[in-house]
Amino acid sequence: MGVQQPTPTELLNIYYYLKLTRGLEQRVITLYRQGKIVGGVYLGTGEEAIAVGSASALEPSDVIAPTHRDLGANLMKGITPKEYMAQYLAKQTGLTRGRDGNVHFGDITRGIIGFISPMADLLPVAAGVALTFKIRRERRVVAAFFGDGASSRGDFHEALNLAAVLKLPVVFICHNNQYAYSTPLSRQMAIEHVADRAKAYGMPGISVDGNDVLAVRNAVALAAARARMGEGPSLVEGKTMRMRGHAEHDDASYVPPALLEEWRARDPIDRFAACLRDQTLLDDVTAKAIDDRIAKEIEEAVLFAESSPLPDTKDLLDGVYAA
Amino acid sequence: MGVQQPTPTELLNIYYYLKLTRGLEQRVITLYRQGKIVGGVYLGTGEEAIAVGSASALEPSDVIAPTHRDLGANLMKGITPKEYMAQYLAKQTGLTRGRDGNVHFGDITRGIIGFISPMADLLPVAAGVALTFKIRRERRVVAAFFGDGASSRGDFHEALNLAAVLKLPVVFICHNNQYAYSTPLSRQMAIEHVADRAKAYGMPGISVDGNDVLAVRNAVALAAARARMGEGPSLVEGKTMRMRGHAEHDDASYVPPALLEEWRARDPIDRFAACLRDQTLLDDVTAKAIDDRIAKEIEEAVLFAESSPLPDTKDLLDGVYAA
Amino acid sequence: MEITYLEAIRQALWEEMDRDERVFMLGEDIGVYGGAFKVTKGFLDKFGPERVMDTPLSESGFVGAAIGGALMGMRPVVEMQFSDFIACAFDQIVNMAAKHHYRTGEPVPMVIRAPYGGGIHAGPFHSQCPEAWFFHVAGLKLVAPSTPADAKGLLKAAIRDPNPVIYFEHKYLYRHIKGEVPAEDTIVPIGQAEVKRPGSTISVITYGAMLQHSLAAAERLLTEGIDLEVVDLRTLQPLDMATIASSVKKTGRVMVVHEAPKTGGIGGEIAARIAEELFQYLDAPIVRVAPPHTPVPFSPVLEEAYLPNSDTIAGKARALAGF
Amino acid sequence: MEITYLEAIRQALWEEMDRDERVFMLGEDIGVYGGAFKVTKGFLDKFGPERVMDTPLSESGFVGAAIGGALMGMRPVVEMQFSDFIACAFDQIVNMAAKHHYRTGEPVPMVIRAPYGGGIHAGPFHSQCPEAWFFHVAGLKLVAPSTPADAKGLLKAAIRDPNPVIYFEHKYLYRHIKGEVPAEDTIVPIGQAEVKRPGSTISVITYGAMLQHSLAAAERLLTEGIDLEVVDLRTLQPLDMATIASSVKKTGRVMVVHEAPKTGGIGGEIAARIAEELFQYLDAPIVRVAPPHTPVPFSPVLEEAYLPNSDTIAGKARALAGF
Ligand SMILES: Cc1ncc(C[n+]2csc(CCOP(=O)(O)OP(=O)(O)O)c2C)c(N)n1
Ligand SMILES: Cc1ncc(C[n+]2csc(CCOP(=O)(O)OP(=O)(O)O)c2C)c(N)n1
Ligand SMILES: [Mg+2]
Ligand SMILES: [Mg+2]
Repeated sequence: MGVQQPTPTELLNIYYYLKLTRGLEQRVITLYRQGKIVGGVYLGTGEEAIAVGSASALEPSDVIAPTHRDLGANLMKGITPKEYMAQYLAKQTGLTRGRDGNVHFGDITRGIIGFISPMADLLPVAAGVALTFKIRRERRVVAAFFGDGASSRGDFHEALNLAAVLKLPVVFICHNNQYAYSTPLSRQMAIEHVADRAKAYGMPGISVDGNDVLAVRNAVALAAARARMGEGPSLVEGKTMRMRGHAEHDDASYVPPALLEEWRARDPIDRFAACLRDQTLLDDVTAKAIDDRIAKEIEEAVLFAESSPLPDTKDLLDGVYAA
Repeated sequence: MGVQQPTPTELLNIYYYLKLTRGLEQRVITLYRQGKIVGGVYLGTGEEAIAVGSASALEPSDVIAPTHRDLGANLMKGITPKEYMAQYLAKQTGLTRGRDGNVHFGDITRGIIGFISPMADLLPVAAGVALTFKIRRERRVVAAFFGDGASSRGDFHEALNLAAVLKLPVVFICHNNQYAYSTPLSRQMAIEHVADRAKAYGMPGISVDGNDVLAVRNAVALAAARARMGEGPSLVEGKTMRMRGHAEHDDASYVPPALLEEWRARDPIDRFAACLRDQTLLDDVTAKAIDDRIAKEIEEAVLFAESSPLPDTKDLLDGVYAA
Repeated sequence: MEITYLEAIRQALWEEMDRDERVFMLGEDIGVYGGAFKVTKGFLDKFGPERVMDTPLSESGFVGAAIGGALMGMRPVVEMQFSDFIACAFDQIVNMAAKHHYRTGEPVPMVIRAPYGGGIHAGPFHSQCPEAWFFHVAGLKLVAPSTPADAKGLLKAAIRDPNPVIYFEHKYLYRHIKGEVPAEDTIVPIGQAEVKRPGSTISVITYGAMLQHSLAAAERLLTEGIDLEVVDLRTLQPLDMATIASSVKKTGRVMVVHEAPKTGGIGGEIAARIAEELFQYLDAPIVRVAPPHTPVPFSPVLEEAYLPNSDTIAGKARALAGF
Repeated sequence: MEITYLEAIRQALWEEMDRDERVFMLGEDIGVYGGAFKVTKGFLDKFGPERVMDTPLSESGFVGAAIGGALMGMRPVVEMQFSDFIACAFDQIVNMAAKHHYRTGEPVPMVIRAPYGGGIHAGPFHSQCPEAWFFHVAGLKLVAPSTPADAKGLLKAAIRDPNPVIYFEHKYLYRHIKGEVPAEDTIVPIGQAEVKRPGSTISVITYGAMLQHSLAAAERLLTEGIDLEVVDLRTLQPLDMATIASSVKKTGRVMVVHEAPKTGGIGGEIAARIAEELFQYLDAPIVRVAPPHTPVPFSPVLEEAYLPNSDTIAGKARALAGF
């Protein structure tokens, strides 16, 4: 199975989403420090290549089950910066209308299963979405994300096993960012590669450089093609590093600074930019145009969010049940 | 690590327990048909070599976490035929005093974690027992049994991962008896060997002929020695076949008769008897003496159980909480 | 024609599967074997393996998968082999399924069939009544029919409902009661209690297997001049307070009867609501009849003492009538 | 000296770890990081990695492991990072831990620390009050302290108790309240409520964060001639009905206040028991003040409307006093 290489337009699109993700998250940090954010802030800084690379390998009709580090994938599936900002400000215009917070949002009509807190809970759900595709003979795929820590949970196991036995079209994608909150990988599992967990299920497992957006894209595209052809699920592990605290309240002092330095040098966006420049697909002018566009979108988003109404308490009881 | 080969006495002891297990279970079948059993009957017929072979590889201070197919291991840890029969008759003298049924019994003072229904629940508990040994620097090991079906549960995954990360002295032992109730292995997992699941945890996984009691003993002894030396857990898979229904109400008509025939020819007790006879450790006289002893023990057990009192309803509320 | 409670469930499933191809079933041993209680016998042949799906032994996994199916517009019906094992899927039910619509506005139309209850000598792990765990969780609907007609009509309603519905089907009733069932495609709406026996002395509010015992108690008390009104809740969530209230206003005396342990059972909520909303209509204390705060004992003699029956109900009713 | 509620918990843990080497701790990020709320900060240095154990992200696994430790005579203390994730360990708690002593007579001395409750703008997955789920389960004890002194004394009691105890520690109270704590090794016995404020008009029965709101309401009502008696349950299971009863007999009016949703909450049981056992002492309907049947909303404006506070409590008390 060959994978189509991205066109220049697609490459620039990937670049745009990488930068938009980083930019939005940077802006959220500022808002957080200004005390404008409600609740915690969970960022994918340094891990954008996994979210964006994976999402860029999907078809529009495919579905994602993101984690809290996958803003990039959400954006590519159509979540707007405005919705995202309004969500972080707990406004009525946020994706959960103030009922849930931060990265806990989704929209199944746009192909996004809304993320919830309990780690790995979305993986069986993703399997069920894929099961539906299989039953309906739709050639659609689910990309289901999870962290290294989440891979210790029973639901990870049950989901991957179920998907493998039923040959469901899922690509399970791991952000192996070396930590689960303060817990390093070595306290999470006694193996080196999360991809090796695939062996327990009889599905392919592949480890890629998670800071290389095209490597991620390629691996996910291959796995998705396989899934689409009815050959079942795969596990793709992107090796990366959580570059900030678990959430913004956490200074991550438990992470050796040298480790962060090492990974900072491998920043996925810098690397991809350099690669685009090498291929002369990006120059200062284009880069600036993209940056300007993003800056504008972000400021519009903040403005939108800040000027949006709060939820109305008269709706307090609404929507618990579907009618 | 070498494993000590069993002495002739030990071999005959193994033979005795294999036969005692089979004999007791056969008797329970009769009692069940006579309508004397309360509730369902879960048997290890044809799988005795895994229970007995494993338990024979342990030290007296080791602990087991059995499944519903491990009567042999329970007996070797000191459960008496009388207690077992009284348990099946839901009598006050049963191991749970009529509060729980059939194979749901245990006694931690004899090194047995009481089995409960939800499959794989005992595996994390076994890890915790092993953790205690580790904390206390006791050179003891836990043998934790489970079925092929149970290996699909999240608790299996969480237990094995935890044990591997903390390097706990556990030997995880799988009865791969090809079925989980009516569900064949191929609908349970997309791999051939349950032992391959060990790869996900970074622990050794080994598959043995589960109907060869000495092969099981050897594999478990090696794994136990490893665990005892602080090198962490292992997974040992015994390939076997469930020779009866899931429980006695189930005629297992979903199992191809040829498969049963094939496995009947590999009966673990017949094979072991032949091997003992080959080694001239067993002859007709010894065999008859053992059979007679077992027959007597079983009849005494039935008598004991039948003449035992029922639980007293005045105790209905007792024992929910420890004082 | 009178049919059993089990047959009524079977018919509802069959007709809904036939009527709506979005309906499909997931669970352990529901295919070839037809389910532990044979509710789905014959379904595999009729509807094929993609709509009658045997899963690996993983409750959390297949409940999660059902949620995924529901999000994609399917109508999954999950079978728990025993409702006791719903504990293994608890997180998916209370955190994922229950809260999804509230957070996202997306419906989660799915049914979890939970064979529950005691009286079958099955002990602490195959007899539980877990409805109260879910009663406290916003976003779930709970039904618990007591007659074949309600079993059929409520299962149809549950399958057509856009919310996650837990359908508590009582194992004891499966083959113990028979009744007429309307020939046509009749729905019993979720949320409507039914007065199963009008009376004037005491309102007995009950559901599940306790309905029959309450009706039997009513028969016995008639000669004593005590005329029980028996209200069958049928739906537990949402509670039909209107029907309860009109009965209480009529009788002024209330007994709540259920099979789940009294402490923390649904009876507490019912009594509390009556004590708050209908205080002025009460002529006597609100009495609850329910088992004590212990696990369900295995031994028949203990279980009989544990479960309410027409004797205990009649006894309490006598005392209450004389208050 | 006044200390915070959090510091009181920390002290209790520290002193018990120091006093009894069987006490050890398991959980996510409790070691180097000192726990998500920093309750166990400094413990790793003092007690070492075998008594302060970071686990993989697997609640069912480490709760199961704690059960294993308890069976071997250890005194494990498990930290849930947020009580919401206790749902992931539900089966181990209700099926394994709770029923073990009843079945086998073997004690299971363990504590699950469950940081719970809202008011911190943390949304549906980090604010839940899950105590009612466990209240219905025989074999568990539940405590929920409201002051630093009770927090310390009850945690010591819980650790020394031979049963599984869920210790609900309120996240909002951690740093929001301070109080004196007895210097000596003082135990607050499990099972004893305390009248935190004597009064004559209405018995307010409450626990957790609602104690402070109830006391504040009492202060405000004093000038209106309404004199609330505030009963702090402290232990939820077993309920101290004696203390409740003597208060109800004194006032004849009852309000139950809790933060968990009203439907199916513990308040139902309390109201029901009063309605059954103390009917003749009641001068007015039993009122419950508790949140509505919805998830905990994220947005502060919604959450404020959702949670009871001194306003809502005072308002309801006024109406009740005037009944
Ligand atoms: C079941 C469960 N337990 C605990 C938590 C608290 N928690 C939130 S994120 C996290 C670490 C997750 O690690 P990983 O899966 O590696 O994802 P990462 O945050 O590193 O991207 C923990 C422990 C949770 N959300 N769910
Ligand atoms: C969590 C859970 N789900 C379902 C069941 C019902 N059940 C009892 S045994 C069994 C099959 C177990 O298969 P396996 O683990 O292979 O053991 P075997 O019976 O084959 O020895 C099932 C589904 C259960 N006991 N626990
Ligand atoms: Mg991580
Ligand atoms: Mg099996």
